Amino acid sequence: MIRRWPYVALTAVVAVAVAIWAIPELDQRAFFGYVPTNATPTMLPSLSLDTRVLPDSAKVMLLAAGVTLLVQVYSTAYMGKDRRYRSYALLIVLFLVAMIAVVATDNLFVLLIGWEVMGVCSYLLIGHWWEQPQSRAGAMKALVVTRFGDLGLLVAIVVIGQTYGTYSITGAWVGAADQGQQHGTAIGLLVLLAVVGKSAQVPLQTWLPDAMPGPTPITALIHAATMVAAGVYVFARLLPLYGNDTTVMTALAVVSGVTMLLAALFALVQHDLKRALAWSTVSQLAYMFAAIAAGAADVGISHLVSHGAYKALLFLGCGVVMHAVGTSALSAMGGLRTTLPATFWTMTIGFAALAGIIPTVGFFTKDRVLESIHVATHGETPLPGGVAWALLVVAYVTVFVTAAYAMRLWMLTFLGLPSKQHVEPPSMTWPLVALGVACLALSIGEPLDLDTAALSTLVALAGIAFAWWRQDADLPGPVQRPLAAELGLDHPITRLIPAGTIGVARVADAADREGIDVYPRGGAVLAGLVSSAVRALQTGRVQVYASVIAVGAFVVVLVGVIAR
Amino acid sequence: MSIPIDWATAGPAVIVATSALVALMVDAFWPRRSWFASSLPLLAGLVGGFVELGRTGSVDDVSAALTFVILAGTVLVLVGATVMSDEDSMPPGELHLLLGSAASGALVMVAARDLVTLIVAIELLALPSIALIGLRQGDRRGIASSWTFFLTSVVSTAVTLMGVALLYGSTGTLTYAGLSRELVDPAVPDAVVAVAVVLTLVGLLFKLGAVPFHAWVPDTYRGASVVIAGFLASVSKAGALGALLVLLAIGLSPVDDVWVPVIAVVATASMTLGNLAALRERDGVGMLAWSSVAQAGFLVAPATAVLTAEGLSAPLQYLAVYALANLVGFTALAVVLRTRGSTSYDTLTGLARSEPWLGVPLAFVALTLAGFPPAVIGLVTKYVVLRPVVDDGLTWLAVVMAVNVMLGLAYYLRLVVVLVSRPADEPDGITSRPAAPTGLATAAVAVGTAALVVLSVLPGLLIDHLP
Amino acid sequence: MPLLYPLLLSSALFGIGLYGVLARRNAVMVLVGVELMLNAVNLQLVAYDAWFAETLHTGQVLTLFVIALAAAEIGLGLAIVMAMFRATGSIDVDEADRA
Amino acid sequence: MIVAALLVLLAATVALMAAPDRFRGRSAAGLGAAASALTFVLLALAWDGKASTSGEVDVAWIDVLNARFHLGLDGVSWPLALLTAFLTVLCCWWLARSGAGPAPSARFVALLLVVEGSSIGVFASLDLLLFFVFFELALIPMWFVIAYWGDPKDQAGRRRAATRFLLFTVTGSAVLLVGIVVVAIEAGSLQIADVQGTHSVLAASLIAIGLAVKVPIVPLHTWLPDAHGKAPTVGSVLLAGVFLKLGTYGLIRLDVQMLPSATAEIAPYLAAAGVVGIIWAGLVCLVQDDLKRLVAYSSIGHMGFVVLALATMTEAGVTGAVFGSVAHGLVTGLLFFLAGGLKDVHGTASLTALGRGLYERTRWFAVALLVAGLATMGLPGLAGFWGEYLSLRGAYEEGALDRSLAWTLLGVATIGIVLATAYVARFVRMLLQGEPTPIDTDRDLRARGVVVALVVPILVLGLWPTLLTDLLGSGVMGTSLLGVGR
Repeated sequence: MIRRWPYVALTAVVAVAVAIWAIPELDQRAFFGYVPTNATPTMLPSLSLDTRVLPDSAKVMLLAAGVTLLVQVYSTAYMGKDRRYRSYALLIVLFLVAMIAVVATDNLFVLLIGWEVMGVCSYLLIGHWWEQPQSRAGAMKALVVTRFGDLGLLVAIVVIGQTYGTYSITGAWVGAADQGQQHGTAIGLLVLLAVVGKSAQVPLQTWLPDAMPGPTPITALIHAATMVAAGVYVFARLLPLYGNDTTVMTALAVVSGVTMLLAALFALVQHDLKRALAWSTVSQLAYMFAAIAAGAADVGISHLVSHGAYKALLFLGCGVVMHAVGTSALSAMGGLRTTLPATFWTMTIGFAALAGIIPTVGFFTKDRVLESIHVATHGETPLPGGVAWALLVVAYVTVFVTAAYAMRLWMLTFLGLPSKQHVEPPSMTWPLVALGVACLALSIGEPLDLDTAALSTLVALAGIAFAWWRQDADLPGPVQRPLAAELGLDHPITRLIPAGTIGVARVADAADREGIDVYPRGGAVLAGLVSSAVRALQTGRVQVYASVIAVGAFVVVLVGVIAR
Repeated sequence: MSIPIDWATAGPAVIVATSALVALMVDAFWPRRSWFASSLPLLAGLVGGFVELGRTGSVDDVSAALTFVILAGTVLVLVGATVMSDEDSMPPGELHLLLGSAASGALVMVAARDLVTLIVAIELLALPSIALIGLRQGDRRGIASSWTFFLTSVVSTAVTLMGVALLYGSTGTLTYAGLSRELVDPAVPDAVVAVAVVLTLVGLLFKLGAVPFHAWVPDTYRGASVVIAGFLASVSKAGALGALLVLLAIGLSPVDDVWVPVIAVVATASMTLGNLAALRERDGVGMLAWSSVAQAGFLVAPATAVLTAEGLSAPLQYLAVYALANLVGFTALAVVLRTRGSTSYDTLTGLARSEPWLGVPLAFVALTLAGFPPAVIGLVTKYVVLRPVVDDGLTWLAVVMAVNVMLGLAYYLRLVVVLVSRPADEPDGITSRPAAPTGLATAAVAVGTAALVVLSVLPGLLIDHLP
Repeated sequence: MPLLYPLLLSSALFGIGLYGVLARRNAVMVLVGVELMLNAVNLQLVAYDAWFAETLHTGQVLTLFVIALAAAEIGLGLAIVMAMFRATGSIDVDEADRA
Repeated sequence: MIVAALLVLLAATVALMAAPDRFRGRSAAGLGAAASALTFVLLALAWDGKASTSGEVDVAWIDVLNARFHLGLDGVSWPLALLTAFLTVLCCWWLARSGAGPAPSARFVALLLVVEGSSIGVFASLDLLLFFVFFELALIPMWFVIAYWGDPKDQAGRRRAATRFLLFTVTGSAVLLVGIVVVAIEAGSLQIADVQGTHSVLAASLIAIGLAVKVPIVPLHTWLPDAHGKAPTVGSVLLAGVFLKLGTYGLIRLDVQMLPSATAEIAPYLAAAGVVGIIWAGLVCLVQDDLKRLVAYSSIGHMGFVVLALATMTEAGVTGAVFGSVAHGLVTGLLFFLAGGLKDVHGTASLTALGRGLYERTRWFAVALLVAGLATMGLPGLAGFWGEYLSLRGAYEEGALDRSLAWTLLGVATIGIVLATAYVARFVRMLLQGEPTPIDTDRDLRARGVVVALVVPILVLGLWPTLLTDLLGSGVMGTSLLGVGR
């Protein structure tokens, strides 16, 4: 039996250290409008351990540390019997460190390192059960797709470094503040590419649902609460470099609008609890981006934190359910209300937060997102008003759909008749309770805009009513089928591009083996032929030799005469 | 009243020729057949040649350097020939006479400053060489080779003579100085001169074994005694190359537009075809024969720039190293032939393991000829011959040379590999082989290899001191 | 007499000689061919010499040398043919090749 | 110091060659490791700061040609020389400890030392002819390493591969020699520092083509996969870790630094060829079955980045080229130790034949392969990243290229990073993951210290790149680098 407490203790130590570091920073001035000083430009790539922790960074750090600690505790039960618990637990710690690096650092390279190390941790943890084919496939897909996105960040850093002559984030802010946002469109779109990959937004959204074969605590931690949300954070962090750029903001608004609605619809039609929650995550991440697009990055971060709490709760609860029933298929569930009471109550809070029901934190933060989009329609932000209006409409529709699928999932999981008895290990329920409390406690002090609140609550209630009306029935076929197939958006990424690439690669390989070698092989054959020809003259017949000399003399004379 | 004789030019040749005659006399009148009794006079003559060279110098530095190479090469051949000293079929007096005569022919060739002398010198080198090849009594292969060399030689000589006659007809003079004066004259008919010049070069290119005048080389080298083949590959070539350089640099300098392309084409063909043919060779002597065809290309290529100082000296530096390496190689093979009865690669397999004093020098020679470290001197001389070619603007020729370095390595390396490989089956007892007087030859191999090694560390010893 | 005549004759001789060397099977006939070639050269040299009428008579000198060389060559050639005959019992050049 | 280092190697080589029976097995490898370690220390001590040429030796050699025995190290060559010595130490260590593959014989170790010494000589040469001599010196020993100690199952194949390697590289170096001759004639000197600034596009092209074979740049690369496929483990390591560096180093020193104006004219072609190589190699890697060939192609891809970097002729680019070379030596060295180790143990490097689930079957191999794979795909935080990053940075700065070309190349090159990710993920998926299929030759890695010794610098350089970039500083494109002290 592997001793598990050292890993929990290690995580706890890191988490406490993060807390001690981050909590005092919560009271600093706001994330934006901060004018840093003392930036030292460097030309050559240099890593520095400088950090720049602002209130929003502190929030995200605390979220990451807290969720990680809870997940680690939870995992002692959930993964306790796993043969590879040690590597699993260590990778979680490594992940936390990388996440903190991304959030806290002032150096773009450290940011990139943390960003990629998170990606690798995600890759390794998705593939934790590498005996299963879908784990391997999901892991590889996650790695390749996110790294494709990461190229955007890489090139963005190249451009930033060249434009502002520094790799310090603060330094770049100063530069952008002093000289205006140079190359804002390019940098913004490149960073957008990166976060679209990392946060699984359209069109790179499909890796996240496929990452679900990983251990559920990992899904809760990495693929819901922290890593995927880091995309939002990083985009916000670098916003001073392109925040005024209409193109970037419009692109972001389009991406987030399309993503939030599509993903919510996909979540509505899933027959698998975990996958539905994964789509829900994609949709909620789009909310955060919508807030940033509307010019309210701090609202986006608030929603990030709140979503981190309730989505971690939901996934961990999902883990308990899966632990109990042995599968994540909704058809196998139902009636768990009585057999898993703690899970039922905490997850109810979680679903309420997801659906945006007062007084959960989800309600408040989502309302602020809606409100900020509404503000953006006044045309005072870089986002064009028309786009903002469209985004607002989509966001409200998504509220409806979100409430509907949250209700549907809740019903299918917990209502109905109990089938058999299950157990909830205490080390799994405590984290749930802690997160449930957090989902309520974080609401304290949140502002409330009554108009928006009323409207959104109405829409959400409509969604809930819709779900209650449909019960477990599917949507009408023409709607259900394409949505269940996720509109075939995965097809290019899983089929066309890999197949095409492999096809081209086979051609290249064949050309490499048989094609390019033509010149050396041809040369060798030619050399062999000439060699035979020259040696064929050596018959030993003297008069042939003398003839060669005579003819040769004639030839060289020709050469001489022609040359003259 | 005295006849003015330029002893600086004629001295070494006269001394060597005289000593060759003495060697014959000694052999004729010595009571018992004695190899060494007849070789010593020739050796003394060669040493005398060195002394004379040191005392008076030669016509110019180039001829002096060539004289040195020829004398030194002949000494090595003389020492190497001792491997045959117990063979009854090889008459020592005749051997030494012919060797000395041929050497003096080569000496005259490099000192010649008019075509009449050159023609005589060519024949003085050629006729004894023919006899040397067929000297071993009752050796049918030797006679066949001798016949091959004879016939090809006389044809090429006749062609050269035709060229000389035409040159004489168009210019009225046969001295190099006169030619260089007359050929500038616009009245001289262009086409005839072109034909004449090229035909004149044929004889020298033939001696060098350059393609397309190479056909005799493989057969003759294989048929002759290995040491004599070494003589043909080094001393004979030294004479021909020297004569070619001097003729081009002095006599034919006004018509370089004729011979530069000819030399370039011949060099290209020699290198390429020689190397390609050598690729399939599985015999030590045969490989060296084809390699000497290819090396002829490397020797003459820089002669395209012979009108520059570097183009004149580069072939000399290459020649010195090439001749030394070849002599070491042929001598070592001669020893192998005596002790093992063959020079095929099968026989040579594992030689560097079983008889390192022969195998390692052979490997080093192969690397020198290939121009590869650790035989740095080979590489440096490759560099040396590339320089004037590039400098002269014939970059394409330089690239051809460079590619031929690659082709050459392919077969030189094969020999090296053969030498160091483990033999398929253990040689069936070296004791059963006839005892042969190989001591001196082996010593010569050792000395020659040592020289190559020293030059590899300090190439300046050679490069800095040749003109 | 125009210079052309001896030159034409010389060319013809050289060609015939070359043919003899390259095509005849009998070694002695081959040697005769060699002799013809050398004498073609001689003829030319003498013709030029007479045409130039120079005092040094370079052409004639070289002619003398060539005659001597030809003699030496033929002597050596015959010796080889003799040796060949002793070794193979034939003076057919192809026999020599196969020796 | 440099001469002392070379003499140490020479002495050890002579000792091993002269008394092959006295040094058998581990004692031969031990002597080799000790000599290389001593060389490493001596070279490390030779450094006296980036402001001057370190350990300079300059004595007359061939006066007529103005060739001098002129050695010295600077920020470009010193790390590469150290890398060479370091990798050779590891190779000898591996020979002693791996317990599979060819037994360490005295001659084998001696040849490795010759390869090491000649490579260090190339890096240290400040004379063109000397450079070339050292450049050629290692070829024949390498031929023997591949042909005699290569794949034990395929005698004809390893011989063929070795000969291909030799003929390709010799052709290249022959062209290089012509280029050197052209330079020497144009500039009238063989001293790199004196020649600097000569404008000869012909020379720059010849040198670039000659070295392109060695690097190798597509389409002159086809010798490399064969050679790696058949070479013994340590042979592959030196071939990839050191030999390829001779090419990139030569391009930096002889083209970019020595003939900057002429190289600028051919830089677009070089850069394009490099990028084509990145993509080409990445694609071919995706469908390779033989792990050693896969790693060989991945090398070509990495070298593509290096070529792109140096072809930009920017400070960032050249720094990146040096960094990429060093990092590639470490990363690909590690990969070849592992791939070769697997081949030594199982007799094959075919992914299908090796089976699946290496995580379970041979954990050390698996984890080390994973780390090496992550490094080879350019994971930030590991050494492989910085070369690629600087290469992209150089391309973004345009340098010797024009903007549209440079940025196109940058974009295409980044695709290569995705391809690298994909092929690494593919071999991880095929080999390390999956339901374990144990086979009876399974045996875990023995020479674990070698792997650790490589992972540590990979990490250190990944997290502390300035360790290396500071050696170069702003002088990397200027004359100060070679001109100091003259």
